[in-house]
Amino acid sequence: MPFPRFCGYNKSITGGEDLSEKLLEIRKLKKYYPVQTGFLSRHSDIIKAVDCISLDINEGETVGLVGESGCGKTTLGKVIIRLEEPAEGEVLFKGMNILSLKGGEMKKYRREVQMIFQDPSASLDPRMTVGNSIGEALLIHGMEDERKRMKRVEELLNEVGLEAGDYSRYPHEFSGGQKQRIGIARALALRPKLIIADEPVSALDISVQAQILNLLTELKEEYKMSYLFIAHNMAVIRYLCDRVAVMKAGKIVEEGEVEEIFEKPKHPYTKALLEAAPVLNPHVRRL
Amino acid sequence: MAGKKASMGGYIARRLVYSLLIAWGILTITFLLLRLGPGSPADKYLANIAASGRVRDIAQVQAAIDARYGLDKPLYLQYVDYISNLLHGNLGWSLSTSLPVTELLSKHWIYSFELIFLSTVFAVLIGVSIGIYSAVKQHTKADYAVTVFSFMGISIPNFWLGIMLILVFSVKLGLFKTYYDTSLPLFSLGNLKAMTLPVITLGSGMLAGYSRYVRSATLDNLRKDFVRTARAKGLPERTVILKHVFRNAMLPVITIIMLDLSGVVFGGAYLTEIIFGIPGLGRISFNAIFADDYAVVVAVTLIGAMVTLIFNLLTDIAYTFLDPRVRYV
Amino acid sequence: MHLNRREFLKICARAGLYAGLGIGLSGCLSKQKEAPQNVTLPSGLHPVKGTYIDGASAGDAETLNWALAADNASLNYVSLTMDGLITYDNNLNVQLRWLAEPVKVSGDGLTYTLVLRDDLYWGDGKPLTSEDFVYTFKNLLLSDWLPFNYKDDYQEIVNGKKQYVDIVAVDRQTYQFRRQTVYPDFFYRVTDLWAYPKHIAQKYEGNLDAFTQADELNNLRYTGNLGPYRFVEWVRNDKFVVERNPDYYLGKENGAPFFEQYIEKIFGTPAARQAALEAGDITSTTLDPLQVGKFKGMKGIDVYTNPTNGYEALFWNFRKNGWEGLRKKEVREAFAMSIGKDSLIQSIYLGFADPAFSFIPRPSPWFVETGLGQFGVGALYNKEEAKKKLASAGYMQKDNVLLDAGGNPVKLSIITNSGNKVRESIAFLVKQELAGIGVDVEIRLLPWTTMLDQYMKNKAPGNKASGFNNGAGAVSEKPWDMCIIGFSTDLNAPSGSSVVFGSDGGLNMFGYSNPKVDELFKKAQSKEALDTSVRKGIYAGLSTLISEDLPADFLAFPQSNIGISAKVKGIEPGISMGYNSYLWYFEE
Amino acid sequence: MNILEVAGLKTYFFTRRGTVLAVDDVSFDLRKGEVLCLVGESGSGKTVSALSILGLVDSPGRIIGGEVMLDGEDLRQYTPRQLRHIRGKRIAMIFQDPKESLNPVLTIGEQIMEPMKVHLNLSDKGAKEKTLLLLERVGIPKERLFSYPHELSGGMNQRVMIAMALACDPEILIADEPTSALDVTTQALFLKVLMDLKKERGMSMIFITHDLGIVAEIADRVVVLYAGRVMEKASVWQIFENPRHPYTIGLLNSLPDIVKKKKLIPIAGQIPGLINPPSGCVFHTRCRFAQDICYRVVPPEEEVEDGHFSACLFRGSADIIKASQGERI
Amino acid sequence: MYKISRNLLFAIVISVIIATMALDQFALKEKLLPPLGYFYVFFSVFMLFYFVYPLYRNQRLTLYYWERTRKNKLAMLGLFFIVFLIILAIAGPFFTADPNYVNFEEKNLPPLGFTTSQSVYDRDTGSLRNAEIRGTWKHPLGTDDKGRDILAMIVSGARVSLQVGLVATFIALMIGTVIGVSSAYFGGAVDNVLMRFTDIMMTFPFFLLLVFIVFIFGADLTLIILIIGVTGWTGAARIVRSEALSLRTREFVLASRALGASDTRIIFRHLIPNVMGTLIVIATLSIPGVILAEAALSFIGLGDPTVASWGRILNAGQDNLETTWWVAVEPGIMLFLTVLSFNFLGDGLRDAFDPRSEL
Repeated sequence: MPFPRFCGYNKSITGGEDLSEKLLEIRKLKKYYPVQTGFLSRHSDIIKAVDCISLDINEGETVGLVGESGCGKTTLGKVIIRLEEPAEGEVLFKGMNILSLKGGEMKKYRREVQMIFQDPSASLDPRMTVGNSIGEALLIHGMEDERKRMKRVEELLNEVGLEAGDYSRYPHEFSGGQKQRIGIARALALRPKLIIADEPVSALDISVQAQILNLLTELKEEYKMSYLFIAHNMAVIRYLCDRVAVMKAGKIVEEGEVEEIFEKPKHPYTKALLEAAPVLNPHVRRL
Repeated sequence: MAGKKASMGGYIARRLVYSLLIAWGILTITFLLLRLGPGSPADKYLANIAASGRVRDIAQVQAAIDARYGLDKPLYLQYVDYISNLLHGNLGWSLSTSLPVTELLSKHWIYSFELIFLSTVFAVLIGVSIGIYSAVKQHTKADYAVTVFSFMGISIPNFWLGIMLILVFSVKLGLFKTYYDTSLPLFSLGNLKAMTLPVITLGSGMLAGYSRYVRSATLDNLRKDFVRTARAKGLPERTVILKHVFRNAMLPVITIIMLDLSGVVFGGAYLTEIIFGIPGLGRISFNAIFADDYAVVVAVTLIGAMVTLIFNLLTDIAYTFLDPRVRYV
Repeated sequence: MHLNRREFLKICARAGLYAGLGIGLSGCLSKQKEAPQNVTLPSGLHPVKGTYIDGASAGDAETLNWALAADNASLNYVSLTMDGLITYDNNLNVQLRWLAEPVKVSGDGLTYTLVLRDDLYWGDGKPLTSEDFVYTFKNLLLSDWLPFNYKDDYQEIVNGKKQYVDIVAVDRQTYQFRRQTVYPDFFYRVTDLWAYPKHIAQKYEGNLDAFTQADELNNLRYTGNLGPYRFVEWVRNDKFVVERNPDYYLGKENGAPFFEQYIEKIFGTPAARQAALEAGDITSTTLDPLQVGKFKGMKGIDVYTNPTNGYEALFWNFRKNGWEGLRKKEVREAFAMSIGKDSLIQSIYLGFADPAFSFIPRPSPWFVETGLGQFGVGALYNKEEAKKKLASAGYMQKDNVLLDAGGNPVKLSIITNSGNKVRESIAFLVKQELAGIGVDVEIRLLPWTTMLDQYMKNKAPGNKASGFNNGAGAVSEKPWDMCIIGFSTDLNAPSGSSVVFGSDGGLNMFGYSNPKVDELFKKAQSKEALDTSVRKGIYAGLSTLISEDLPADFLAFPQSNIGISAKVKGIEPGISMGYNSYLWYFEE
Repeated sequence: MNILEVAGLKTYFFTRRGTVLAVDDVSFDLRKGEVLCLVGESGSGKTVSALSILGLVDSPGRIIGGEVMLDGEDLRQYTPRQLRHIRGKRIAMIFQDPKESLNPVLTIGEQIMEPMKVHLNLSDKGAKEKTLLLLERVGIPKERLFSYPHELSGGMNQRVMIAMALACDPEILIADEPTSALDVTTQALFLKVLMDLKKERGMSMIFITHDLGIVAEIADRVVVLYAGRVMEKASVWQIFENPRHPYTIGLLNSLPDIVKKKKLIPIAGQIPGLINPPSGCVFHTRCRFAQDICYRVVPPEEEVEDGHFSACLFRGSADIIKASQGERI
Repeated sequence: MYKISRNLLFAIVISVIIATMALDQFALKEKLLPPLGYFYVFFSVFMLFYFVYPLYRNQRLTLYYWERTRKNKLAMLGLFFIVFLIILAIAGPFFTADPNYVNFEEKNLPPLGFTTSQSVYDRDTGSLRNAEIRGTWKHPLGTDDKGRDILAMIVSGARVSLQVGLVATFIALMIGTVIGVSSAYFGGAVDNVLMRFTDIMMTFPFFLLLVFIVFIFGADLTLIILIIGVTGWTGAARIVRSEALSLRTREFVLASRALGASDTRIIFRHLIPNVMGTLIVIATLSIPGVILAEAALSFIGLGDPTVASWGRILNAGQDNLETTWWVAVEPGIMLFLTVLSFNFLGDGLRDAFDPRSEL
């Protein structure tokens, strides 16, 4: 394959000097999973879920991470939020390596980076009221006064388009789209700087997808956040993102401004992805 | 393909190693149980001597007998002895029956085996069929009848059921002998007839349980997409149920049946043997307990555990053939 | 399903309390009749037919190697294949079996001569000789290596030293025991033992392990023509099967026994046993009192009610951790006076028992009726009188509550083994009766082992091992006041009960001590007691003394009920009902 | 020309909580050789409609009204046995999740051969030959015949499903969201295989999807479903260029496009529950143009132009036409 | 805030109980309560704090599951009987006679509406005297061979059965939960050791082990309960472990971790409440097993002889099934109905808590 394999931060690929402030810098990150194949041959196979990835996210920017299932995009998200520990590499948040954070510092970091999950039904504790689920973040981070907490949670509920009265209801009383709104409210509770959104709309119905996409866009302006938006749907990426990184088998094969990538994809895999995506126009039929 | 075989072999090997580990744990626990018992082998003779009320100096006799049985050695040496004896097939001497424990058990296991085997066959055959039937006919009267019947079967204390069966069928109606006649050859017609009531006693609870498991497993599988596929293919309903649903439903049921073996079946067989006077391992160990014959009790416990272990192992291995998905685990 | 550890009350083993054909070692009167085979067969033929199945209770035998056996079932099994030297009929008259003539006791009471029949032989055809008996005694039973239970029976104290009596073979059929001290009951000791074939037993001599595990001794294939049946199989916890012995020495003329097979079948529960009898699956079994009415009304089943040699009694704890009141005779009397024996027998035994006042039961030749303190019956069943006696001992009543000297209410505990329903009931009845004199009783039902280990066994301070009687200063681990327990008495030689009532008796767990009682027991085993009438006087004195001193409140001599298929003929009911069972037969 | 006609179909689910009106008065027809797409969100009744055609609705669901005419014969009047001969033979169906839709304990070869043996009475050998041909045609190496579903990727399994569906050369293929569990690139390859086969064999096809992109790609005609009812029926061109129902317009407006970035105008609110669906027009709760009348009157399907039906009372209103054209940037 | 105060309050209450117990054991002459009594108090307090109170606090959820359970008629039937049984066990003794009161005058009375004939042997004539006995209102269910009122015994037996069932199950579940949760949460070597140990325990035939241990240590109700609890946790441990394992990777737990929740918080606020449904189901379905185990133990003569449990009455009655049948039949029926009720209820709860049927 003629395309260069690269590891490390290669500015020539992203093109142009980047002057805006960097919020998150990922450097040569690796995460391997051992696979047990036989009884005696332990750890003989390794899945390279994240294989030497470097990526930046600037303040106020939405970076899309696109790739097919199993390419390691979710793992990358989890490593950033430290739900998984990487094998190698660095993750710098505002210049601080988060992989070495402990205790109080770690807790601080947790306030800054949050995650929205794919499956709105699975991401809420079915035995907890919506209010408690959202308020949990506040409680963990020191807001112990229940009345204050309730007020803040009600504000959040309003912001994501739900009602204050939903506070004491349980997840099973909501539809998928509403649950995703609750998930977003929970992520927002601590006013984070960066949200990792892991396929937040792919489990939703079309008519609701757009609601959530628009909500995310609005909230981004309001909270002045950055997004790392993980998705497999190219159209959604194009709609939401400023920059996009294309992942395949644990590696980033191409990265750049959205328009550039969509108009002039360089890597064959990116091209394949774009070509395979159906177009909303019966005139452009390929079959 | 070669890789698959190797991984399957590896899986079985891993199960084997686990089983050995568990077996070792079982041995250790039984050893401790044996030592927990207040009785040493000496106690039997001592009791006899003390009972005469004439000998005062028991301590001396005790010491002599302890020495003969190696009980004066440190615990770890006794443990080593115990394990090495077991490896030589020596389970000790049964004081209450005057036989080597190995010989005693080798004479009597067959009765328990027959009871458990027949009950299991009875329970599985009927339980599985009514379980499937009731699942297929979900929400019908037949289904409710099976459900209520199953619950009753699970809930009826089998020792009580046994007594009632004897009272009604043997004493009042005279259909069966009131006791199990060991002189009939095993599995002969007369013997099978004598087994009827015990098998019903032990089997009814199992049957009811299995029918519940099978029903819910069948229902689970009936909802699966592949059943819809099978129907969409135009297969006859019989084929859909028997070929597609049944095989998948039986996989979890087999595990449950095996798990039952240690909990339900051994306990139930124990009581059933006592009630019907079947001289199987349960009855033997029951009598041994009251005769302070701990070697037998521990040996039966050990065998029960080992049989369960082996059956679990066999189930695991059988799984690798029945369920192709397991081979990669 | 009795929890009794059978071997404990092995004193019972000396006089059978058996189910079914109480074949056995029933004790007897010393008067030996030179009884011919008093076979009074009805006219006509008794073809050999059928299988006799006796339903037995939960406990199976432990061994057929009889020297090691301590339980009734084992001895019962063995006795089906070996008769023994003598047996006793229902009047406790001696019936000769292996003996050719009655035992000759020398005039000084020191030499016992036994002459064996000459037509007895072992399984391999070798004759049974006096040498076998001498060998069995000297090299096995009385040896150092074998823990034979009855060793002490053959010991005597000569010049302060314990030694075994001497056994000598006189000729092929004759052997002698030679003592140096007189022991009138010795007759019963020498006549109730079997022998091992010397040529087989020799192989295992000196090695307990080998002897215990010897296949030839653990099965009964050596019994030859020595008994009515031959061993077929023994399925543990299920059945013991023997078949008709065609060579049986007593069957030469009439072809006895008349059953093709005899089976002892073990049942898990009494219910199953009785159901089997009702259904006709077995030939005989013992019946609970409650069942008797039903079976008596049943066609095809005969119920026999026989006396036994056991008694149930309420023992007091005389030791330091028992209530001190019970050490006072008035209190014991008061208690005994308030427990009505008639109502106890009516409601618990449903009439199938005799009231007991002493340890010697009615069938015993040494039983006397006159002179006994009959507490709990008639005039001596009187709670008001009892209260007066208590008051005289310093225990006053207040609001129907008995107070001790310190003014505290008297609360006593009564223990018995759980699982024995009769004793359980007795405990409740005693509680009910004692409540009538203001005593609050707490019943503790204990598993047999717990009861023995923690309540019965005692040890003196500083003593390491605990035993059933460790002397006057010893106490049990846990305190108790009263205890319901049963013992049986050797009908022929009640002096054996000194182990219970003698101050240093090995089974005197209760701490009872009365020099007069000790003395009488000693007397019963002395030279002067050789004279039967003297001995009778001694036992009468002992009975009276015990019934008055109340080492225990004797409650009842239970009777046993046996249901037998009406097809079985030739039965002579009585205390040793099975003594002639080889002559029983089926009649259609 | 219509090979299949569905008229006034009503399929309700009678659950404990109430009756779910999963499909309520749905009509459409399928012409020979065309691809008809049923489009809708979850709960719109598209899958239930398809299952109703083959009579595969499981309890507690029941078809309570309407006709399903296959070549002029009403399948609803068929006995189960007759219906079985239609399934897999004349009408085949493939499902959403290939892994779930294949029986995990049977080899794929066995599963493909099953319908042939049932409907065509082929021998083992004949079935195997035909299976190998089919496998080759859908692009699966023939040594995979003895593989189990879990040993194949999702795309491969979906091809197995096609092979199975085509085993008896059916006239109609119903594909229920066959690509939604697949990755984009796999989806593209799969659709290619599917469309090639369709053309090759001249099958008619009902394709169920929620992805309007796929609709644009493969459909000849489109039925838009919402909450168990038909909203709009038209050719694919009409739907994309001249939608005449607010729901269709809303859907198109809420989809981001891969070709260029556009503003999204979502449909407000949530999909209604089907136990008590909104009165009148089911869409009125979320419709921007809803008037009072929409709350009361169930709009009839009416033809707005040639072959273009819309179930909106205001299908011709200027607002709607403007919305459909003007707001789409 | 309330969480801390609740734990604190619980700790205080428990300390008071423990202090009272210590005082009772070592200082007081008259014992206030037997050891099992303290156990029972502890159990009730625990249930009040960590079961009843949360149920009350989360009324909406409670109501939701109640509605789901209520649809199952058999479960409601079972619940009805269990409530009846609990009322019987608590209030019954105030209305019935003393179960230990013996009256040999009234022994072997048949239940109301039945007659039976009994005979007593007359030693003098050697024959039997027969008498017809009729059931009386005083003893509607008859009496046993000691004249004890069977109704009273059944009522006190209900108490025993419930005690055994609830407390032993409670112990087993506590152990099972601790082992299951720690095994799932700590993983690795801890998991391996704990699960192998569970495997070993699981292979032992439960009843044989029970009989053996009870025989060795003596038949005391407290001990029997403890033994059943200490040996009966394996199933719960396995189920809890597998539930906890699947919960651990569920997104809401990840979300909580991403928020910085501590391990304890995740275990106590997410894992355990979510396992709770399963636990309640396991509990309801284990209780009948435990009750039966105790009954079987009593039946073969290894039960606590001082306690009138149903198994013991049954054991006492089984020898005379044909004459005084009611002694064995009545507790047998109670046992059967109780076990049936718990099974009905457990099954209903399982359906109600089944996540598959949740929307």
